[in-house]
Amino acid sequence: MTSYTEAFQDIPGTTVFDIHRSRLGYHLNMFCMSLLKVENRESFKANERAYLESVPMTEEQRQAVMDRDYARMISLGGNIYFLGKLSAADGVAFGDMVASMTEGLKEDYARMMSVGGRSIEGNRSKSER
Amino acid sequence: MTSYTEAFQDIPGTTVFDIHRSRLGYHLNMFCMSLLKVENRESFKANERAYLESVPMTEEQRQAVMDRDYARMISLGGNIYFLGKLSAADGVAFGDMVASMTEGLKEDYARMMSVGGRSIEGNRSKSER
Amino acid sequence: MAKIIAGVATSHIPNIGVALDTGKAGDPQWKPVFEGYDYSKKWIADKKPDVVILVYNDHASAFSLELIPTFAIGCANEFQPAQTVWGPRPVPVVKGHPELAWHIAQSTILDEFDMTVVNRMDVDHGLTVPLSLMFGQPDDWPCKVIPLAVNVVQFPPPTGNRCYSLGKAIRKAVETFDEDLKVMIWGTGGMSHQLQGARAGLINAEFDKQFLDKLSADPEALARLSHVDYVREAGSEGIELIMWLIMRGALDTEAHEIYRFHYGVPVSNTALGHMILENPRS
Amino acid sequence: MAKIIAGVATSHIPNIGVALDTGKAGDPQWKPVFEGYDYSKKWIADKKPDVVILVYNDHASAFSLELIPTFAIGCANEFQPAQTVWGPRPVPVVKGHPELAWHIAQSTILDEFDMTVVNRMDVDHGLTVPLSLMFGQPDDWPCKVIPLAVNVVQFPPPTGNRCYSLGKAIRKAVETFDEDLKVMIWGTGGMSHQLQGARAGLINAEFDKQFLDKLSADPEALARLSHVDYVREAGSEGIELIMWLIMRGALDTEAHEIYRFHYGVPVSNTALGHMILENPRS
Ligand SMILES: [Fe+3]
Ligand SMILES: [Fe+3]
Repeated sequence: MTSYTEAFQDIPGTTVFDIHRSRLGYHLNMFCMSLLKVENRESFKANERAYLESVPMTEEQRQAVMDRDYARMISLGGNIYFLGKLSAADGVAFGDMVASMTEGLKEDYARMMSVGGRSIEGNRSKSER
Repeated sequence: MTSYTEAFQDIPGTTVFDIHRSRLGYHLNMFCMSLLKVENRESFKANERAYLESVPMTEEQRQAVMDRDYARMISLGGNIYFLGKLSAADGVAFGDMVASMTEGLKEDYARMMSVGGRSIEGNRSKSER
Repeated sequence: MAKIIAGVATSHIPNIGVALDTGKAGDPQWKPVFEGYDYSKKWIADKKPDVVILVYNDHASAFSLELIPTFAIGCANEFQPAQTVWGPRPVPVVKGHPELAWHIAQSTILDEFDMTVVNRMDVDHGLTVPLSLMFGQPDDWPCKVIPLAVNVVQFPPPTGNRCYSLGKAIRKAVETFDEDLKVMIWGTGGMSHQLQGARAGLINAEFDKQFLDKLSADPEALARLSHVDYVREAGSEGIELIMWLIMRGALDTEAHEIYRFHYGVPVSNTALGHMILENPRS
Repeated sequence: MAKIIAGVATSHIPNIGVALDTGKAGDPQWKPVFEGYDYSKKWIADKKPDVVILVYNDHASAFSLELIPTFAIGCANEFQPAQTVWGPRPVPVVKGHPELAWHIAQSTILDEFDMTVVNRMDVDHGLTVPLSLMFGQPDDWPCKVIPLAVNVVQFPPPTGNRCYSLGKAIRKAVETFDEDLKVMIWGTGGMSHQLQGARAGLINAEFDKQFLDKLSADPEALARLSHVDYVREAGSEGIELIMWLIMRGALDTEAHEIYRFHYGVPVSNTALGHMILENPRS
C-alpha cells in the first residue's frame, strides 16, 4: 500500500510540505518567520551566523541559509512561503527566488513563463518519463 | 423553533457562554487574561481604574470589576475561567469566588458542598419549577 | 432571512496587488489582467452584496507552524492587512460581520465541522487581492467581509470533498440567519502554479480549463479529485483550488455561470482564473 | 503496529493538583480521593503504556478568546506546564510523541476531521492533574503524551456524536502507525459541576452514575446526549464529559470495565469519577 505521503513522490521536481518535512524544517521555517519583524531582520543582517546559531536548526540548514541556496533549503524542510521572507529580507523578488530553484538560468525561466510556463507534458510522473 | 442558544435559557441560575455572551464579554475576558502576566497584575493593582480604562470594555463592566461583583461580571459576558484570573490576582480561592455568585452565604455554600452539593431536584428547568 | 446570491472564484496572485498598489495597473503587462475584471466590477456594483464570505488561505502571515487550523473563521469586528517584509498592503481595513460569522461558526460546529474561531487575525494578499480585483481602490471596502482561512500550506489540507461539504453547511448557516442580507461567497487561490523545486513554473492550461468547466457544470465530480491529482496536474501550490469548492458547495448545483476569465499568460508564476456563478432566482 | 490497549476516564479537578503539590494528599479530606486511584496506579505500572493520547480541555491557559480551536492536537516534542496567577504546577515537562501525533493529525484530517495542529502549547491542570492521579509524583512522566485539546469553554463545543466519531478516527490512525507501541487514550474532565450563577455547586450523582454505566455498556446512546441535557443535568461545566466520548470511541464497543471510582463527596465544586476500560485481547 502506498501511503499518503509516498504517493506524491512519483511527481518529478516537486517537494510536498508534508508532515515529515514540517518536522524537519520547523526551526528553519520559524527562523524565516522571525524575519517579519524589522528588529530581527536587522540583527540577522548584522551577524548572520550569530543569529542562525541562536536558532536550534541543523548546521546544514544554517549553511544553506548562508548560501541562499533555496533548492537546498527546500530539501532540508523549508516551505516556500516561509523562505519567501528570507528572500524578501534580501530585497530579492519572490519570482527570482523561485527561478533560482530551477535548473535553467533566471533569464530562461522568465522566457519560459512569458510563453505560458513549464509544460505539464513529461512532468506528470517519474514512472511515465 | 427554539434556537440552540435559547434552549439553555430554561435552565435556572445558569449562564451559558454562548456566541452572544462571548462577543459581549470579549474585552472583559481578555482583560482578565492579561492578568496572567505579573507586570500586568502589578500595574492593575497600582491603579485599577487607569488599567481598566485602557481596555475598551463598557463602564458597567469596569464597575463590576472594581466591585468584584462576579455574578454581575457573568451577566455582562464574563466567563468563569477568565474571571478566575481576577480572583486569583486578589489571592481569593476559586471556590470562594464561585460561592460569591450564589444567593446564600459563603459558609452555607461550603456546608452544602460538604454534604453532596446542590441538588438537581427543582433545579432542572424554569418551567418545571 | 440572509441568502447567498452568488459565488465568485478568483486567483489571488500577490503581484496583482503590487501592480495595483504601485500604480502599474495600466502597464501593458498588467492591463489585460485588470481588464478581465471590468465586467465583474460592474456586476458587483450592481449586485451590492452586504457581506462576502471570503475563502482564502494564509501564506505564513497570520499563522506560522506554531498553530495550523484546518478551517479558521474570522469573527472579529475588523481585520488589518498583514505585515510583510515589504510592509502591509496600502488597502483599507477589512470590516467583519461578527454576528453572521459567529452564527456560521455555531451552525457549522453543530453540523460537525471542527471550526477554529478567530477573533484576532491579520489578512494577507490571499484575502485582499480578490477584494482589489473586484472593487478596485476605494477608500473603504463597500461591504462586510467574513474571512474563512483554509490550510493549504501544510499537507494534508482538507479533502476536496470536505471543502465541498463545508460549503453546503455554510449555505445552511446563512439561510438560518435571521436578518435580510445579500451574501456572496468567494473562493480564491490557484489556478495551476508551482513555486518550488525543479518543476517550478508549471502551468497546466488544459487542466485549468477543465477545472473551470467542472466547477460550473459538475462540481460533484471535482469534489472527488485527490490531493495527488491536484499536485501532479496543477502544481504543488495549485492545491489552493480546493478552496473554490467551498464556494461552489454553498451555491445551488444548478448555479449559472455568468462570467469567466481564464488568462493565457501566467501572471508572475501563476495561471489566472476567474468565474462568477449566480444562484437561480437571486 | 501501534495498538490502543485501554482507555481511562477521570475528572481533572485543579484542587487535586494543589493538594498533591502542597503535600496535603494524606490529609483526611484528600486521602480517600487519592486512594481511589491506588488500583489504577498499580494497573498502569503493570501495563506500561508507551504513549497516552490525553484528551482534555484548556481553561483559558494556552488559548484565550483570540483563537478557539474545536480540536487541537499537540505535535511538539514537549509541552510546558502552563503559567497561572499562582505559578505553574511543579510537575515534570510533558514529553510528546511527534511522529504519532502528526500521523494522527494526517489520518484524521484525511478522514474529514478539521484538526488544528499545534506545535507550541502549554498544558494546564486539565492535562497534568490526570497524569498526577495516575502516576503520582515521579521525576519524569513515565510515558510520552499526545495532548488533544477540545473546546468546551466556548459554546458550542463539538457534539457528543462528533467526539465519539473522532475517537473512532483516532483508533484507525493509531492502528495504521508503523511502529509497535502500546497506546492508551484518556478522556478527562467532569463529572457534574457548575462553577457559576445561582445554581453553582450543582452535583447530580444519579446522572453521573448513569453516565458511567452507559460509558461502559452503551456508549452509542451516550453519544446522542445533547448539549442542553449536559448543562441541565450535569451543570454548565459538566459539558466537559463529552471528552470522555473521544476516549470511548477509540475503544472496542465491547471494552471491559475493569475499574470504577465514583466519589460521593464533591471535590471542591466537582463530582469525581474515574473508570478504566480495557480492550479485549490487549
Ligand atoms: Fe495563494
Ligand atoms: Fe476542566
